[in-house]
Amino acid sequence: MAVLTVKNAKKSFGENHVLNDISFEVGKGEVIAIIGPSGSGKSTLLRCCTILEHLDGGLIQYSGDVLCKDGKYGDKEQMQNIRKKFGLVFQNFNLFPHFSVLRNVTEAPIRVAGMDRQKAEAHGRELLHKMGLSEKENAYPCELSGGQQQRVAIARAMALDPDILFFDEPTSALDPELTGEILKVMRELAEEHMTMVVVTHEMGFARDVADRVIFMDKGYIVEQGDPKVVIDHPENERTRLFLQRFAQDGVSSSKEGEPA
Amino acid sequence: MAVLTVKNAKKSFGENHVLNDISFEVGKGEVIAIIGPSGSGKSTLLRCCTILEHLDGGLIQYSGDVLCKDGKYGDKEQMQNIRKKFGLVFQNFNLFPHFSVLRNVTEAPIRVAGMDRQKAEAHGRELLHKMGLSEKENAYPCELSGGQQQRVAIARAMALDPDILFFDEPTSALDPELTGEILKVMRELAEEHMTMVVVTHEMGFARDVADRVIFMDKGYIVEQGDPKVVIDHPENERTRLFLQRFAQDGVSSSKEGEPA
Amino acid sequence: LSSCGGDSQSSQTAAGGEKKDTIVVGLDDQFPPMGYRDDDGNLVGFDIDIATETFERMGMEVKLQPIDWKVKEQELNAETVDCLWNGYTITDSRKEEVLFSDAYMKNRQIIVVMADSEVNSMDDLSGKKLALQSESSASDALDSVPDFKNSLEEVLLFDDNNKALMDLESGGADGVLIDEVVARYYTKKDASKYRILDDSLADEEYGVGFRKSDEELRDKVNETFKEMKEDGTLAEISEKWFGEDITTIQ
Amino acid sequence: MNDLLSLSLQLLEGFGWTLAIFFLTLLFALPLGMPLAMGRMSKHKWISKPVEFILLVVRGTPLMLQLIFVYFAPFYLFGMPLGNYRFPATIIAFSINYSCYFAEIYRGGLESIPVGQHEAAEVLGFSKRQTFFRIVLPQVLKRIVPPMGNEVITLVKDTALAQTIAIMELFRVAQAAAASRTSLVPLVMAGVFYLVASFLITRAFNWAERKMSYYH
Amino acid sequence: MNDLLSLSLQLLEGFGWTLAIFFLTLLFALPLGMPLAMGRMSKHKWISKPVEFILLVVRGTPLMLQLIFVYFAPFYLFGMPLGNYRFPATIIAFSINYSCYFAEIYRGGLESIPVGQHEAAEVLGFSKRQTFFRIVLPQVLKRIVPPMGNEVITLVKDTALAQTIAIMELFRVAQAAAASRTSLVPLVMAGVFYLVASFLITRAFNWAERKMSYYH
Ligand SMILES: Nc1ncnc2c1ncn2[C@@H]1O[C@H](COP(=O)(O)OP(=O)(O)OP(=O)(O)O)[C@@H](O)[C@H]1O
Ligand SMILES: Nc1ncnc2c1ncn2[C@@H]1O[C@H](COP(=O)(O)OP(=O)(O)OP(=O)(O)O)[C@@H](O)[C@H]1O
Ligand SMILES: [Mg+2]
Ligand SMILES: [Mg+2]
Repeated sequence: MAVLTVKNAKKSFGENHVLNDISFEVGKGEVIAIIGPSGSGKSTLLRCCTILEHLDGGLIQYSGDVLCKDGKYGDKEQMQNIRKKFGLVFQNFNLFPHFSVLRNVTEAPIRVAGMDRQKAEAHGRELLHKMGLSEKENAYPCELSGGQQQRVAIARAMALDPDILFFDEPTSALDPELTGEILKVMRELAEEHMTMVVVTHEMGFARDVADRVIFMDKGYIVEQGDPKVVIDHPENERTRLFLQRFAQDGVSSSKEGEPA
Repeated sequence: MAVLTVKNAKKSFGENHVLNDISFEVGKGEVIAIIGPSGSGKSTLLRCCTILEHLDGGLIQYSGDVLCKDGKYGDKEQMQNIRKKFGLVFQNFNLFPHFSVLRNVTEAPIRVAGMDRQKAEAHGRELLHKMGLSEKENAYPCELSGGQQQRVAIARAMALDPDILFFDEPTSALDPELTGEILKVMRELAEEHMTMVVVTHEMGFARDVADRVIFMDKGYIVEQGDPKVVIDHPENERTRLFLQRFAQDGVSSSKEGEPA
Repeated sequence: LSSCGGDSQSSQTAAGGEKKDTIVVGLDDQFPPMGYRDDDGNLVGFDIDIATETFERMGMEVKLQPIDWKVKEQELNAETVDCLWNGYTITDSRKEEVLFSDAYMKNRQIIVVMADSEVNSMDDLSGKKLALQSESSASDALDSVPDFKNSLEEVLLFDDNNKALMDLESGGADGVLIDEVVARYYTKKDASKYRILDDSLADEEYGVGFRKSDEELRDKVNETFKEMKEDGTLAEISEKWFGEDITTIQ
Repeated sequence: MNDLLSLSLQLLEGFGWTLAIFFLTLLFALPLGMPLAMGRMSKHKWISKPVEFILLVVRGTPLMLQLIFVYFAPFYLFGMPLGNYRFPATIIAFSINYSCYFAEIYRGGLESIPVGQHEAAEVLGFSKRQTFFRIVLPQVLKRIVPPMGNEVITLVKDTALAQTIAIMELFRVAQAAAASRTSLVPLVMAGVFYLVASFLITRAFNWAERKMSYYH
Repeated sequence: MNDLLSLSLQLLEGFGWTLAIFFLTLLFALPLGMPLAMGRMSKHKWISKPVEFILLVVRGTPLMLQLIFVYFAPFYLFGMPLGNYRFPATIIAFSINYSCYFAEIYRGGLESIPVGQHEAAEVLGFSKRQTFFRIVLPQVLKRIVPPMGNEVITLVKDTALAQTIAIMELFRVAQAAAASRTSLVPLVMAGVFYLVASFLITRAFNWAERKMSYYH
């Protein structure tokens, strides 16, 4: 069964139709990259999937549990139950600045999932170790580099053992040298068959790691499929135009086109 | 005669020797890319050249006019004269938020160079037109995208007709899609033989546009020369290690190495 | 206003409610020598001695309650104090709000000037500045002589007589209009520094203020006054504070 | 000399009342400011508008008037006997007044917490209550330390207004002493008390600021 | 009715003095706060420490005491006769007091301007003076609008303290009227005057805030 099913999702802000009939599924262990120009609705889609925004219409379902149907949401308890199934890594991390790294990771398991403190800390330390942050557990977020902060954010999201992880532009706030570091972590997660949906501008990452690429424009899914196909040989005119721009800053070292 | 000469430049912050014996020259119309790991002193070097920091020792000279010699600086007036010869584009732009775009560009020519307002505005409009910002002259910086802000910053720096322009990581604060846009502007400047010194992480740009690449590490110039040579076939071990990391995020689509 | 304090006197005292025969005396503790604090902070003064003696004779326990003089009538009517007793001048406008006892003392509003002042009479003050304590009977007295008031360049209202006299000494004011008894207290220390004009404003009388509804209490106080006059207690207390008997109870 | 000692003791006693007003006002106004701040920020106009009006009136009129009003209103409006209401009235008036000032400071603090903090907590499943007490409030506290310091110092000096309804606080005692001695010395001494109190408060707030600066 | 009219006229006259104190204090304290703020921020200890001490004393003692001190000190300390010094003394005391409060607000504003703004101006060749007046100050103004609003409202109400040295401002007039009428009505009317003034000031500051919000 699909971990996440989105069907005919619709969302407007006033007159602005941000999502128009979006449908896709994410299978267990799949890595999906969502690409598309600025303003195309990628972040809004992620925010709807993580209940930060409410859909106007359509269906969202996690492993068979309905979150919303035709824009109608379940009660608080149902929503709270579904929240345990996903994790979200924000673009600017949104770590809790007043908590140590370890406490950032353990607070939700202890307070929300009611986990025993000792167990939560053991699990938290394990996650931090995996992220290469063992020595930083007592540091505060402001003492960490951007890349380290992001790894804490990933550990925090993973601490509730979600079935699926969402990332919103995980590398765009980072110094280019750190980008490699964070992409390595995500590659490792992919190798462990973590289910992930990643909004990204890193074509290299999308091509190398994602199982499927979804290209969005103006609230529609314009094209989706195998990343090698979509990125290197896009069918759609809009996709082609978008990907051309990336050529400029050296994704494929090609110099053929000028930007539109 | 060289536009900029730096000889045996030295700078420490307390015990921290940030610049150790840096020497290089920039000829008229040359484009220099400075690359190197974080903390290697690139920004500090730029700040010393633009009199935001004072050297402890060594020489800086603009078109023959000495700015400092053995760490001794000229008087206020001399320094003010030399300031007219260079422009600096800050990493985070530092536009004046309370001035319109046009006023950001014309304020210094009018107040500092004593230019006639009408002439300054005509010149400012011309620069904005060149940057593709004609329609934005009455907008305020906060109403612009990152890329547009940066182009205003470039126009502001150019408004005093400097002999040389410094850039500190011009693209690292930008959305990747905008990076292409700004690199295009810089390519155009290069084609017009603007002398430029650019601290950058964009290897693609360094390789394609720069006439010379300087690789810094720990306050020393480790390697410098033709970009194709330095970037694709670095001689120095440290340079090699540094450039390997970039391979990961798709600069050359190669996957050979793991980061150190 | 009369709903609570209607019929009998002391039994209705809200402030001292626990005990039937406690009476709360409202006073200003910055009004020497009638009521003020001695160097140890104890409440002392002529009025305080008389009030204590009077109510003791009536078999009541006295509670002294310093209040802010600008809200004294409100305190009285709100039954937080049972009487106002602190050089409280009987005036027509106050009579509308307050029930007064017999006048127990005469007072004059006099004018104090510096010893070396060229001012010798009220007329000399025309075009000059006169200082006084705000919300006091001095200001009522001044209002009663509009011609004099209008001849002044400025009337300076201070929180207390102390600052008014300081203002006089430092040259800010040319004269201070002040209760005679108070002036005596203040000028006692440096008698040579000040001079008192021969002219004085209308004579006035001090009385004790009660709520309109407390006639019985007022009458009893009047009786006690007579008693104390007869047995010489009033004279004794007056001599202690003023060196002579200046009380006016017949 | 002996006189100065006795004067100091009297002032100290007055200072006791000053401190009592000070601490009780903080005790009530500090928490009370929070619901007012939230009411002011409410999306519902029928909550935010009345609260805005209350804040305007309380912050726009002198505390002295509010003291007179709070003290006498129960009697003059409802005929209730005041009994020993003097001190409670002082605390009520001060608490209302200061909670309105604190409310505006809290609002500034609450509005400066990035919405991302709320969202991060929401996605992790924290309840509204947990989000407020564990995530938002600690960060607000850190940000409001400087303006609170100013307000609290003002409170120390404002306690002098309690004399309006005949509380024998420091300044009243000093004024009475000044009147009977015809001297400004008691007032200057009171000034020293206020200064010391303000200084200690400044110190305490600096300490709090430092203590909370382990993160930013 | 006629009485109410005459009372209103008296209050209005008092309000004139209140406004005079208010505006003159702003006139002097607003600019005076700036050098104090800069002194406080100076790198030289022998400047910053004394200024810090002045700020502590002025902000740590009641304005009423400062009024008494400023008014009487020339005579009692130097034997100078006071003459018509009453109103000037009021303005001096208020200006000193408020400039210290404003200084701390300015300091907050100055410290919040990113160093990059100074650097950008420096690289472009602006003089220190130009940088301050053209680049920094306009941005500081925008940031200090909210705290200044609070302080200015406090000033309106603090003008009542001028009665300490016998200035016939609004509250003194109201109190005198209340005493001679044995009624609280004049005080309540004064409250309305303050409220209206506070309301107008709030409006003015909101307007300023909106006017400066063309950028952020
Ligand atoms: N809370 C909101 N209220 C109103 N409009 C919104 C809101 N959030 C997003 N939008 C609008 O929705 C559209 C899609 O925005 P969204 O952030 O989803 O785009 P995106 O694809 O993530 O872009 P980017 O690549 O720049 O992050 C934009 O036009 C945006 O202005
Ligand atoms: N004002 C300062 N005071 C003290 N140390 C400083 C200061 N500015 C820079 N440094 C130190 O100087 C060293 C070089 O910093 P610099 O910013 O020049 O590096 P960089 O090469 O520009 O790095 P990045 O790529 O991260 O921008 C660092 O160790 C930094 O901590
Ligand atoms: Mg987005
Ligand atoms: Mg740098």
